[in-house]
Amino acid sequence: MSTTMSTAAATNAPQHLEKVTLGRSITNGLRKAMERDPKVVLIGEDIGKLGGVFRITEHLQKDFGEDRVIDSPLAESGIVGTAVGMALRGYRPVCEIQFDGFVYPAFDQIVCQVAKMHARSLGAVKLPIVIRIPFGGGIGSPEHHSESPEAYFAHTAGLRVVSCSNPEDAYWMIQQAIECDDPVIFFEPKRRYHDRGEYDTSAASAPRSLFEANVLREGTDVTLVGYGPVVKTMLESAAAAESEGTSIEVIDLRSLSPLPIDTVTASVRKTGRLVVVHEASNFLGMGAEIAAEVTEQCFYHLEAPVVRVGGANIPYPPSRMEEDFLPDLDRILDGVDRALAF
Amino acid sequence: MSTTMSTAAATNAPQHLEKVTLGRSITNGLRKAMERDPKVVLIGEDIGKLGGVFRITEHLQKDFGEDRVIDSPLAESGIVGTAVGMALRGYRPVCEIQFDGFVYPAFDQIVCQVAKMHARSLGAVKLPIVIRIPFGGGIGSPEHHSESPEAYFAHTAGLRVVSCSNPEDAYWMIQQAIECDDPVIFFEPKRRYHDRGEYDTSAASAPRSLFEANVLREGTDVTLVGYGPVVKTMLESAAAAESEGTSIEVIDLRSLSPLPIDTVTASVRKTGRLVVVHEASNFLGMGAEIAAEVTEQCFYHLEAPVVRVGGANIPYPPSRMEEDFLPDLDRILDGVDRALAF
Amino acid sequence: MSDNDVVQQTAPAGATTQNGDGGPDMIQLLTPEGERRSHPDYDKYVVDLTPQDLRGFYRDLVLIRRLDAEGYALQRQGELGLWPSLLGQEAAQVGSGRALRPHDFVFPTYREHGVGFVRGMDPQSSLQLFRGVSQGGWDPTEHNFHLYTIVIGAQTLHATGYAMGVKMDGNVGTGDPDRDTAVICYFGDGATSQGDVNEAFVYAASFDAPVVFFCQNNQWAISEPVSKQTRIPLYQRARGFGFPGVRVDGNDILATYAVTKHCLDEARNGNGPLLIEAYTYRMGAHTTADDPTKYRVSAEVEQWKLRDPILRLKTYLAHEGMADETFFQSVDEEADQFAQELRDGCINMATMPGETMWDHVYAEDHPVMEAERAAFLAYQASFEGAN
Amino acid sequence: MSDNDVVQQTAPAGATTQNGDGGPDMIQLLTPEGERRSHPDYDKYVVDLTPQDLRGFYRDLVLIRRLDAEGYALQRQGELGLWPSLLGQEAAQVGSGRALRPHDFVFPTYREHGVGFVRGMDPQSSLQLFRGVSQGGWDPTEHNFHLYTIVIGAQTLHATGYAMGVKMDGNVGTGDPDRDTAVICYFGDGATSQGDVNEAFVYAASFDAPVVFFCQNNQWAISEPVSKQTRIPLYQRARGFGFPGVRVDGNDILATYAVTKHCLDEARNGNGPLLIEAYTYRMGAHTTADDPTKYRVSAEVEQWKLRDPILRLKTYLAHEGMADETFFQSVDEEADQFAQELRDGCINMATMPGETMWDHVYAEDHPVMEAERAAFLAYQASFEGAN
Ligand SMILES: Cc1ncc(C[n+]2csc(CCOP(=O)(O)OP(=O)(O)O)c2C)c(N)n1
Ligand SMILES: Cc1ncc(C[n+]2csc(CCOP(=O)(O)OP(=O)(O)O)c2C)c(N)n1
Ligand SMILES: [Mg+2]
Ligand SMILES: [Mg+2]
Repeated sequence: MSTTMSTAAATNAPQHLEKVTLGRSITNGLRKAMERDPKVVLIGEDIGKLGGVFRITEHLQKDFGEDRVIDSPLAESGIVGTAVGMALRGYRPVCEIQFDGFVYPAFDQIVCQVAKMHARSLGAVKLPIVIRIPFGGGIGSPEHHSESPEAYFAHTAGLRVVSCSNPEDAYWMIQQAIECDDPVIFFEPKRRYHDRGEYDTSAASAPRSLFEANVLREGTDVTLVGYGPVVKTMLESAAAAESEGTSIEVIDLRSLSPLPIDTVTASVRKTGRLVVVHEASNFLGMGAEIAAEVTEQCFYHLEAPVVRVGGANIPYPPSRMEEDFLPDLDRILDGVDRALAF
Repeated sequence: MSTTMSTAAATNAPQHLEKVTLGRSITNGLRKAMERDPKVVLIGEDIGKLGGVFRITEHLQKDFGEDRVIDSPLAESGIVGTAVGMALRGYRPVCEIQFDGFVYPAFDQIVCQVAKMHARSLGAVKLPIVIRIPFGGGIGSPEHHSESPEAYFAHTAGLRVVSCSNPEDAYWMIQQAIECDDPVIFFEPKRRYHDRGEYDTSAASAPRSLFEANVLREGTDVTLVGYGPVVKTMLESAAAAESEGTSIEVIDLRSLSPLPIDTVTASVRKTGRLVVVHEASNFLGMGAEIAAEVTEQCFYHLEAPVVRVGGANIPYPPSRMEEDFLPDLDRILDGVDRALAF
Repeated sequence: MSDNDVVQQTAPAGATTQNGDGGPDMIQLLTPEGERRSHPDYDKYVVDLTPQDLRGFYRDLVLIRRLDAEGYALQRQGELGLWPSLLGQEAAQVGSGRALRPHDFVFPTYREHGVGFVRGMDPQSSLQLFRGVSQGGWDPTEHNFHLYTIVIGAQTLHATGYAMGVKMDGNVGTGDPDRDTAVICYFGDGATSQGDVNEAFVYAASFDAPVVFFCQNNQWAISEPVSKQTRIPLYQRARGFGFPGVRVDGNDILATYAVTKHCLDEARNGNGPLLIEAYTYRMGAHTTADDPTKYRVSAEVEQWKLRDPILRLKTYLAHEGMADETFFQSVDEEADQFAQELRDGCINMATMPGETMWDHVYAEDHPVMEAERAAFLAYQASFEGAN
Repeated sequence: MSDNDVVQQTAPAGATTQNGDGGPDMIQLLTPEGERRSHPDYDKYVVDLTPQDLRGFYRDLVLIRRLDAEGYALQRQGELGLWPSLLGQEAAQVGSGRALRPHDFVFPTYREHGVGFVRGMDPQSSLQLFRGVSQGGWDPTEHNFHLYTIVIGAQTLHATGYAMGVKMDGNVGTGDPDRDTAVICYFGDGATSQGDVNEAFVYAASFDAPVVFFCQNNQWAISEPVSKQTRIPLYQRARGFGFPGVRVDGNDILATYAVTKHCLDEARNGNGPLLIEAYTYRMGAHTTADDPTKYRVSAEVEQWKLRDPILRLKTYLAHEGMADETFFQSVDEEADQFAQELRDGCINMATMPGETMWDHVYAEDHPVMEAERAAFLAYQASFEGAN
């Protein structure tokens, strides 16, 4: 990792607290990264004048030019494949995939090239590529616009996979991902783009490493772990449970690969119970890996099997049914109840 | 499922035992299916005159013509995408992907089209497509020729995923896959193509459903579960363990999605210990799902956490290192020991 | 054909300019002013059209424009999640759609509401998709109109494979009009950049598939002008794959009808594939989620208004005495009626209960579907019990 | 250029026939008989070549043919897992490789051992890959020669992106020969069907990328003749994307050199992309795992023997008095020496220990790599303890 941006403890500079949306935080993080390093370039469909369909790259082409904010032809394999070439030429490309469901045409380039080039070259070649993917459901869209494909990438050795859940993390994590010398798949919780959060935008460094989990709320009865869009729902669930006398520890995983499992196991050793939440299908979703690792490492601490509150094992349903598909507060609390009742 | 081929109990016809390789068994199964149903067509690279790089389709083009054994242009998305169209026209296409590592260009068609068309049409459209993929390592090949991508497909709702491990299963399972009205990803253990097995080639029906697991060896101390190329190694491990006094139950999973978990849990309730074996990376590999489900369903029966003996979480290594990568007899027995020692 | 493209390259003919017209290569039978232009190759496809046929064309155009307006309004009123407008592309859709025979097969994108309409599809079908009631949910064999495809370009391979199947069935080049079958596949200008579309060209050419690729070049792929996708007119892409391509004025229903008819005949006769580039314009936003003011100037839109496909046919019909005010009014009235039915149908559309989510994932029994459905019902029942 | 491809289609010129020659479009400066043919556009690229240069070409050809023979032999002896032969394609590789400048950048497939050789690569690099010691393992920046790519066509997008980067760096069209940079990307006839390759054409054209696409049409993609991939000569594919394409006799080192030089210059000057189709033949099997007798007739191979690229240059050199028997013999001796070194290097190549598997998966620290490596070492140690 280049060291222009330290992840060490914050400096003593005066705080500048600002309330920013998650989406705008990513924009700001991209801008910072581009200002810091002229080799950072963005490429994707409609990211120029339009600023992307979610406006995450708004104004960046105007400010940095068409060579650094590149509207690509409509072809995702092309986006990622040319990004590989640019990285080989010394650039640090940040690809935007318009929606989760449109990353698959680029799957071959990601799995066979992006993930493997470093190993193929025995370390001679670095591919500092970030692939941004807005993901998840709950926005009332038709097919392919609400998917959670993170497990495909987390299963792929050679990639790093992260997801932010709040504005402050979004701001720092995108910068850290760009600074990382390995390829990073960066999942953005699209239904949280408009959520606001207050944080110190003048801080000189990120509060924690990109690959660390974050214990957002301490608790003693059950551990709740998740990432991305469901984190907010987990926090709401914990608050609701508290009023009923259940103390829930909430962990935002942030990194899916590598998996910061120690934070999870430390919590489970305390609570004895774990509920994993995500929107992706349960079957071979992140919850499967977390359940397997936690059970292996906390076999005698677990008082109940790990409960998985994930999406059903079906293609994402039509939007009028998505409420019944997504893990909401009730389904999370149902999972908590099941963990407690076991 | 069309009912031309029954899966009911075998008839009383005289047995015709034959010793056939696994590869030739698939050839024979394809031939049977093509004879039975004129709508069955094969498509893939080099499957015509050459008979495929593994000769699985040898002589079939000569016997059935170029319309039914279609040499495709060199493009995998094209193979699967045109197969979708043929299926819409009433054909039952069987696609050959030349090697595991070359399925990714077709990933988008498989995940977004093949897996979802039935749901998209609310059941009006059936896509009886089989995608044959020779998979796994151990053949001394360079990159992309030794991969185990099954978890990607098993995580994809709308697909069925199976793998054969022996000639008899190969013969029947390919026919059953072709008869299935759902898309089936059919994984062939390429390093076992030349293994021979004796079975009744005159039998009128398959010994069991395509989606059932098979208990290949009964045991009381530990359950070993796997699929495809490692099944033979598991049996060898069980035999070796027996001589040391350990009784291992060996289950060939055969179906990865749906997962015949009941066979596994029934065994674990008896043995109390489970070791899962596959070549794919452990992280989010089939072992993760099996561990999660078994732990959930057999929480009080498990005397040790589920042990996963899978591939390392790295891109498949250069072939001179593959021995150190693949789960061999020693690594399986090491896993068994760990399960027993817990 | 030069022996050496590298040193003797000619300037690209009729290169697409953002605001330019379709250039001299473009087939046109009806000028923007509604005047009939003769064309040696294509007149023969329209001479048989009766005034009644043409009035039917006009009716189609008006009704699908209304369909589109209602889709837009319904989205704005919260009844639909999204609406991709066909405004401006009516002639390209009706002209090509009307050129089809019943047993031809259509592969649309997400924008071919007009083609679906002329195929006899119930307009509620596409509304149900954008309302989020299903992801499509119709039977493609009912009107030989496939489900909408949202992943850009994916359907071009389906169309090619379907056409390969038609040929394997022996339904190409027999000379029997009830048997010979063509496939038409719609896609946009942006789609031409996708690998799948180019692979479809490769496969279709390799297998002489009876498919007509119908590219509606509406000048934009969301915010990107067609110049981002190609240096040369898109119909010329076919040259690189060894099959013919033609640019037609997509706002001219007669030309679109004639050219499509010709190409479908060619495909049916075994001379497929072929590529049609219908040169047209997306008058509205990409979808209701889009804001085109961010990336294009209104002058461009204004210019294209002068090429309106409906006005053009109306002028022609009126001028030639094939239709009068009474007729035009009757069509408008029919459109009002049609709109009302559309709205009512949409608003009253039933939403399927959550437990049906598991019903059609697999065609055959699947234990996970059953288990999850049962768990869902039990979970729901637990609330009822609690209340 | 006709205004209407659909009705005025001309017959494809020089359509590829399985056994046919390259047709009138093919650039040739040296006949199969070793006679010099003049060409108005391309002579200028070879006039400056000295007899010494040409003898150097000859030496390259002979050495890489030997490299290839040794690769084959080493595989047969179990020293390599696989060997993809370049036999027959020597002139295409040396001609194009020698046309490059040092700061140009090369993206090969898995068959460009000859290009690597003229770039100065240690031949052990590709041997290590096929021996299974690494998946490549060299630093592409050392000789501006990228790692081999096995997934068909994937490297065409890398080359395009790299070329876009060159342009972003401002290293195109400056007129400064030390600065202006071109990228060359190799791929086969079969690869032209892949989506990625066509997307690379789209991107390269859209961004005017300084890349030369160099397609070695060796007539076969494993068992499939080029006619399975295309109806028309492959160089014409470029026309569909709006950039120039040219077919060159790939068994003619002078023509290949000249055409590549021209195209690289064009790319460096900002007139990229361009496509070169080097018309050649894969004399051997696809790889050592292949058996071509299953799908092609030996008469075809015999015919191509008459077009041998080395013999052709040798005849020319001898006939023009630019080289004599002594020279030819010295090259053969050098080749013997070279072969011996190759063999020794290959056989003595160190295999890396298992625990290095985890070393280069990630550039930065990764806890799973460390944990798995430690577990592996402990597991290995447990055996040592047991013994
Ligand atoms: C593979 C894929 N990538 C991205 C998208 C998002 N998207 C939807 S429509 C569109 C533009 C399509 O442009 P064009 O092909 O010209 O068709 P038009 O919408 O203009 O009719 C894009 C980028 C998608 N649907 N599929
Ligand atoms: C995506 C992909 N599909 C299939 C293969 C298997 N394969 C290796 S080489 C080859 C044929 C390549 O033909 P061509 O492009 O003409 O190159 P050549 O080998 O003749 O040099 C195939 C099908 C592959 N490597 N990658
Ligand atoms: Mg468009
Ligand atoms: Mg070839």
